[in-house]
Amino acid sequence: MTTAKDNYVLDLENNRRGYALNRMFGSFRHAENRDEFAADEAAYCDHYGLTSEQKKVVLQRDWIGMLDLGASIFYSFKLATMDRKSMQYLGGVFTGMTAEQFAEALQAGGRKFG
Amino acid sequence: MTTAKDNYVLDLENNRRGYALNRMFGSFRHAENRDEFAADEAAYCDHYGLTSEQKKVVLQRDWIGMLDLGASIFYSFKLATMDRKSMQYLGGVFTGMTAEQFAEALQAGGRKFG
Amino acid sequence: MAEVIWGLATSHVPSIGAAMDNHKTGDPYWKPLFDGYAPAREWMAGHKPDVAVVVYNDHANAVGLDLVPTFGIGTAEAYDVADEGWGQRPVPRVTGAPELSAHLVRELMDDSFDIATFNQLDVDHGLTVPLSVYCPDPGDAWPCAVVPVLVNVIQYPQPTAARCFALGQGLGRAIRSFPQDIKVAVFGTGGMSHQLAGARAGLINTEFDRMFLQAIETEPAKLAALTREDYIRQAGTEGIELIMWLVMRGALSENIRRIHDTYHVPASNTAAALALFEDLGTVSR
Amino acid sequence: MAEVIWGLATSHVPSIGAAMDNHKTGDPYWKPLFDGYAPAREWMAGHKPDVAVVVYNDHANAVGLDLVPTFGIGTAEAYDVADEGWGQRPVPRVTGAPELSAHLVRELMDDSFDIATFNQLDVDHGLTVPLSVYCPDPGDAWPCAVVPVLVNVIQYPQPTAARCFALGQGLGRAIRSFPQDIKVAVFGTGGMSHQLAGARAGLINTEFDRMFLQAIETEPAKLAALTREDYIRQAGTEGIELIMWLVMRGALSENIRRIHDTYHVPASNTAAALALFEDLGTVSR
Ligand SMILES: [Fe+3]
Ligand SMILES: [Fe+3]
Repeated sequence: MTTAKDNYVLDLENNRRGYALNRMFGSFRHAENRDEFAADEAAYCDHYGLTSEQKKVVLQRDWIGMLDLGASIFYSFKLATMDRKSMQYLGGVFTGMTAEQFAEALQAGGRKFG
Repeated sequence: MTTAKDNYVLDLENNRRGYALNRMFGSFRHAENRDEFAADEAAYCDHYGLTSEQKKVVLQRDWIGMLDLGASIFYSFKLATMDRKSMQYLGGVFTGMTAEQFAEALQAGGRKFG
Repeated sequence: MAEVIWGLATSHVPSIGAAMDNHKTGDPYWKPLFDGYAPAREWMAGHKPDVAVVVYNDHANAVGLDLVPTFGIGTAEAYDVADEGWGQRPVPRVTGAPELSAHLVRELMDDSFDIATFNQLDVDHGLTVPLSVYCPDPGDAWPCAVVPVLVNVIQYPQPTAARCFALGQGLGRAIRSFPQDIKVAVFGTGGMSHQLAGARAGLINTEFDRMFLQAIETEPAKLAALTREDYIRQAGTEGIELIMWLVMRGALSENIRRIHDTYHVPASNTAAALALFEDLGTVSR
Repeated sequence: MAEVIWGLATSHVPSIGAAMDNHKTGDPYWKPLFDGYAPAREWMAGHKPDVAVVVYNDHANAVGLDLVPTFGIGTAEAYDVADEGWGQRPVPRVTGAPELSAHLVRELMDDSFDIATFNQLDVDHGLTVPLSVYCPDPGDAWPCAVVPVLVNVIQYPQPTAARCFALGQGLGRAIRSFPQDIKVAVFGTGGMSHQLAGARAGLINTEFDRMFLQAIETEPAKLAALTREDYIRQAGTEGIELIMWLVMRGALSENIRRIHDTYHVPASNTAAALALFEDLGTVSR
């Protein structure tokens, strides 16, 4: 598992790199697409033209890897929602905590930097 | 047949009025939609939620009526293209000429106003 | 002529809407936040606008990444509530104010703002949660019509804070030149500090938020001078949503009065706040 | 640093592209138009840019009526040629210049232009016909990369002519601040007078066109002062496309030289013209 960068900013270059990935996540707005993805995740990734790297991080639920390959958190969160994972769970993944630890850190006033 | 207004400007109000109409014409970008329209024009109009007035002018190829109900010429021209009608033909309809007369008026330097 | 009667700044966290929809506002986790809203809600209930101009951003629900406009205005007669993956929120459809929308678009275009028009739009939590903050129990219909004003905050480069403040000033002028005697409220939504992704996920910067919450009233030009990078560093990659508060602030006159504010950590991953300002108008009355 | 080497104003009538695609440029109907292009084409062939910034509008092919941005910039690595209902034009795919695009977007946003980004875009005759006017026989690939700049001219309110001229000036500054030594040409497309629909269909206003063709060089500010209504009344509902020439003109320096122009009536329903200007730069050389 790689370490997350401090910040992920969806600039135009990342938008290009992550284009297929975010387009696929965006398709999950529609219930029938969610069902189709669930039925055969790999085929669905291929249909949306993901690179093999992008496909791998999706299938493995490597949430940091997705960001590194251009995913926007607002888009990859749609995959998390299908998996019934919360934003706190993802926060834990990004910061090396459990969802509970992460939620507690917020409850305690949030994480401080700088 | 009604007389055309001097100018048709697609303002926001006309965009709203013509929304279903222009959305249907826009769908003709895709060949399979053109085929589906050709197979049953009335059903296709209903599917796109045209009002009965809008449906009538489409089925009757009342090109002025379409404009009066909010069509943009760039959109209704897609229907004309399917019918193999030229922009000169439409120009004739709008001005009470044949396509040939209209093309001749252009050839002679265009129509002058004001 | 139309007048701007108040401006509301509020976070638009989806879980705030979910807490209301699932009747959890009395739970220990949520009670402090909603208690903080109470005085503002009471005042607003006594000062009802005809139209709410709601400045917000879409979150991957109605705006894709193929075409990303910087500023947009909804021009429709009605807006459906988006399905964000867990079904539509159980709130009323949003009624538009298309004549006011068309007036605002025209005036802002003539005032050198390059506005995209959303002639069809499903509105997500960014717009519906603020409406619920204003009006928790709408019943069958929201108590006012709505003009959505969309700002890109997701794709970099976002508009600068200065440009957002300028847009607000143009919006205020445009509203006040609308030739109908209606009362308008302006909502600036999003924030406060939060970051969803990356090693800094969970960031909360209370000092920055407290400064912002004060300065939005007294020193908006100071906030408008901050760069994109300032907002991201200090308030987090999603805290940059705060630039939308500046649109609201710009639309108010110089003559405002703070009715109420509240600040609470956390609402999910976010520092949530509300600040309500009455607009006393450009002339005394 | 990048430099703007020339600006081309040209009509983008679909039938001009079709005449080339169908080898009819020698027909009596078309020969006068293409003969008029010849000196400009010859000069441009000796002054090849690395990138063409093409200011154009889409015609119901890639931009719908749901979301209508005022100004947009393509940011993609490549752009497919749109199928406008009679199949794709037999011309090469368009190669983008994404680094320049990103630079232009960033600079223009910081310069108070509210730019929509087209991260995915099929380009229609509005862009490909001007490329064909520049380069009639591209073979397998166009001779330069392209940055599409899109302007809404179909939905009212269009941006004002003054705003288009200002955008051009910002665009010129942004191009000249790009830190790579590349040569850039700017295309302003559309026009001249024409009207497709309504009782005034077939309108051609030669006096207005001739005035415009001169003033675009010497008095652009005069053209920028005309209102939307002026353009529609004088040049026709579609003649308002001429505001896109002002974007090109704004991007050039004050120090320009007219290489060639030509004017011909009709190309289908349109008065077609071309005007080519060398940019001699802001300093003498
Ligand atoms: Fe948000
Ligand atoms: Fe055009």
